Amino acid sequence: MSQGHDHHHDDEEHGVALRVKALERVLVAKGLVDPAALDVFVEAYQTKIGPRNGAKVVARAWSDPAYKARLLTSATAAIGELGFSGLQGEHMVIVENTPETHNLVTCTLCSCYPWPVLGLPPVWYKSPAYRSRSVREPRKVLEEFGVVLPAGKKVRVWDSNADLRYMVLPERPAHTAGWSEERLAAIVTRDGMIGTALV
Amino acid sequence: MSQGHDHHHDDEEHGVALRVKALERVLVAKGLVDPAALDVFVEAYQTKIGPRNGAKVVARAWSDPAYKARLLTSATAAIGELGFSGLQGEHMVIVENTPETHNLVTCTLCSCYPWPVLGLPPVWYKSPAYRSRSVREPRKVLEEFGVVLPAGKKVRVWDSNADLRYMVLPERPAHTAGWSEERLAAIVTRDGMIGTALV
Amino acid sequence: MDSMHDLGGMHGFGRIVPEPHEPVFHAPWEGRRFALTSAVPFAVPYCDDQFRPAIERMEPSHYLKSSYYEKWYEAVVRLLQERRVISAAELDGSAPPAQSHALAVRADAVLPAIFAGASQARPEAKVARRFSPGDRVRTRATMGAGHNRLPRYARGKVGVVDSVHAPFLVADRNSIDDQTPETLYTVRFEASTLWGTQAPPGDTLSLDLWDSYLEHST
Amino acid sequence: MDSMHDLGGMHGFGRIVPEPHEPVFHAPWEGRRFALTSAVPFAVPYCDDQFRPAIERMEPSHYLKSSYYEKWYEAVVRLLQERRVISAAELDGSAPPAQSHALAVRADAVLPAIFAGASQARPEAKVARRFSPGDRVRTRATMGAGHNRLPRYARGKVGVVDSVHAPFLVADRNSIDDQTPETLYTVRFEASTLWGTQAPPGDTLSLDLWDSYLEHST
Repeated sequence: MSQGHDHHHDDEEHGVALRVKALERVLVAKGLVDPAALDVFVEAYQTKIGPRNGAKVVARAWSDPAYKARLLTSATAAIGELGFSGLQGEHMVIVENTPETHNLVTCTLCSCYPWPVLGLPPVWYKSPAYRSRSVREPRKVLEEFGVVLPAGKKVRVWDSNADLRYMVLPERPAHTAGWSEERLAAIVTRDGMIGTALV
Repeated sequence: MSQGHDHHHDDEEHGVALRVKALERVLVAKGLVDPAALDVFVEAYQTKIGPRNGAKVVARAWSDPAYKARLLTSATAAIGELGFSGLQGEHMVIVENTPETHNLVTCTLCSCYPWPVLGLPPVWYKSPAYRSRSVREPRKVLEEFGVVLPAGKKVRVWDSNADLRYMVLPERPAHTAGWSEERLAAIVTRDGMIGTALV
Repeated sequence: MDSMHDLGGMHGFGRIVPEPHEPVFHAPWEGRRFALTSAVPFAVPYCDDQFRPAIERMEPSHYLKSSYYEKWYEAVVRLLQERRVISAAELDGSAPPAQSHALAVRADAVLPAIFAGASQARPEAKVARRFSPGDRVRTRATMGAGHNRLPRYARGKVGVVDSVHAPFLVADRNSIDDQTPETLYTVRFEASTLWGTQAPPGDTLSLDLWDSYLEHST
Repeated sequence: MDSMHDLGGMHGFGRIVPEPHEPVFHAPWEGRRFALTSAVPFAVPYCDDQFRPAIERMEPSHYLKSSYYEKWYEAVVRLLQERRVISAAELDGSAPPAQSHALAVRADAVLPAIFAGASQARPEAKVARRFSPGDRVRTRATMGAGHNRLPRYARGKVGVVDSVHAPFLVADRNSIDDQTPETLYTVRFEASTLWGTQAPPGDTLSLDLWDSYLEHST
C-alpha cells in the first residue's frame, strides 16, 4: 500500500475512497449503521486493541510463573485477567517457544488472527505469499524475516483454520534478568508473537 | 478475444502486436528463426491441420468396421493411414462414445490437445473455467454446451496429463445410414471430437 | 469450496514483503471500510461462516489482486444484496435509500460487543467425542462444493490428536444455517506427511478439525 | 510445483464461454507469436517438459489473466534469457542483436518436422512394469516443489490400471535433463473417489501416470 504511489495508484485510491463514502452514506440513510459507531470501531483498533496488549501478556508470563502456567493451560481466561478479550480471540491458545521448538502462526484459508492481543493483522500476514508459503516452507519464510534457527530446533506451524486463535510466547532473552514487566513488554514485537521474529 | 473491442482493448492488442514483431526482429537478426519458416507454421495450422482431419477419421471409422477396429486398438497408426501425424499427436488414443458411455477430453494442467486431428485448441478449451470444471462437474459443463445425456449414461473424463492425446469417436447418428464418408465427415464437429457435443 | 482462497502450499507467490512501520489503517477510508464491515452484521446478522463463503466466491484473479479489507467490503455488499437489504439502484445512487427495519448498533454498544466477542462454542451440547489425545486420525479425502475449513493440503492425511476442545458450530453447516455443533480437535501432522520427504523431520503443522472431518487411522 | 496451472477441480472460474466461429488465429500477430514459439526450440533445443515449468513459474494472477499464446511467448522469452541466448538489452532494443551460433529451422524442414512429431516414448528401454491392467493402485500423496504431472486433485487416490503403455520420459526428471524413462499407465478413478459422494456413481476420470507415481493398493 505504501508502495507505488504513482498517479494511477492515487486515482485508484481516490476511487475506493469515494466508493466507501458512498456505501456509508447509503447504509446510514437506511438506518443500518450509525456513523458514531463507526468512529468507535476505528478508534478501538487504532488505540486500544493492538500488539501492545499481547506484549503485556508476554511480559507478565515472563515475570510470573503462576501466570504463565495459567496462560499455557487457560489462555483466554489468563489474557482476560489483563483486560483483553473479545472478537477474534474468544478461544485463545498460547504456544510457547522453547530451546527445542519454534512456533509460527498463520491462516492459509483467510486471515484469522488473535485481535484482542495483536490487533488487526499486517498486510503481509494476509498476503498470498505468506499464506501459501508459511505452511510449506516455514524455515525459508523465517529466513526471509531474518530468523535463522539453530540446527535441531523444530518448527511447529499453527494454521488457524477454525475457532481457535494462536499467539506465540517467545523465549525470554537471557540478557533481561531482573527487568520490570514494563521494560520487558517494550522489547516484545508483534512479529515475535506471530513467530516471524524471535522476540 | 472477439469480445470487448473497446479502445483500451485495441491499445493493448496494438502493444502485444508490437512486442511480437520486436521479438521476431531480434530472433531473426540473431539467426534463431527464419521468417519463411514462420510462414510455414502459420499456414500449416491455418490450412492443413485442423478438425477437418479428425472428421475424416471419424467418418472413415463410421464407414469401415475394420478401420474402426484398427483405430480403437492402434489409433496413431490408423490416423496415420489418412496422412495425419506428428506434433502433439505422437501417441493417440481414441475413446468411443456408446449408448452406455459419453467421453470428454480435457487438460487441467495446461492445454494438451490432439493437434494432428483437431488442430490448435479453441480458447475455451484452454480457459481456467473449462480446465477446472471439466473434471469435477462434467455433466454441468456438458449441459452448458447443450448436451443433455440420457439418464444412466456414464461419463468418462480423460485428463490428458502426460504423453497420450485423446480424441472422441462420437456415436454415428441413426439418420445417416448409407451416407458417403464425405457427407458423414461434414457433420462431425470439433466439439464432437472433444466430447462437448454429441457429433 | 476449492476456491482461490485455499492457498496453503501453493507455489509462485514470491517473496513476503513486510511494510515497515505499517499503520493500522493506511488512510481514513481504510478505517472507515473496516468499521462498516464490522458494524453491518449487528444490523443484518450474519456470522463469519457466512461472511467467508461470500469472500470465497470472488472471481479468482480479483481475489488475488484485492486487499483483504477490499474482500470484506465486497463480501458485505454481496451479502446485503443477496439478502435484499440493499438494492443495486440504492448502491449506485439511482434510487433513494429506503429506510430498513434493521437496528444499527449504537455507538455505546460497540466496545462492549467487541470485548464480549462472538463465541461459536457450545460447551453444554451433548455431542460425540470419538477421538482422544494420541489417537491417530485420517482427515477426509474429499470435501464437497460447499464452504469448509479443511485445506486441500491436509486432505486424506494422517495425523495425531493433540488436544480435544469444546463442541463448536461446524463452519460447513453454520454457513447454511445449521447450528449443530461437533467436538473440535487440534490435530498435529508431520510436515513430511503433508509436503513429502524433503520436509525437515520433526517439523509439524497443526490444524483444528471437527469430528466429522476425521476418521480413525491405523 | 503446485502453481496456478493446477486448476482441476477448483471453484470460482464461472461459465465456459465458447467463441462462435473462432478463427485459428485472431489476428496476424497471434499466428506470428504461435510460429515463433514453435520455431525457436529447433534452434535452442528445449522440450515440453522444460517449456511447461517456465509457464508454471508465471505470477499466479498474471497466469490467470493471460491467454495461452501469451503464456507461451513469455515462457520462450524466459527460457532464452535463462539460457543466455538472448539478453534483456537485445530484447528492449538497447543493444544490437548478436549473431548466435544456433541453427534456425529452414522453411522446407518445417512440415516434415511437424508431421514427424517429437515422441518421448522409449519403447526399447528396459524398465520396471510393476502394474498390470486391473491392478488397484494408489497415487503418490505428495509431490515435491519440482515440475510434475500429477494434479493435486488426484494425489493419494486409489484407482485401477486400465492399460499399460510403452516406457516414456518422465516429465519430472526430463525437466531437469534426466532422460530415464518409466512405464506409463492409464489409471481410471471413480469420480466419487476424487470429488466425494455427490459425484454420480459410475462416472470415471482417467489419467496417464508413470510407474513412480503409483504404489500397489488393497
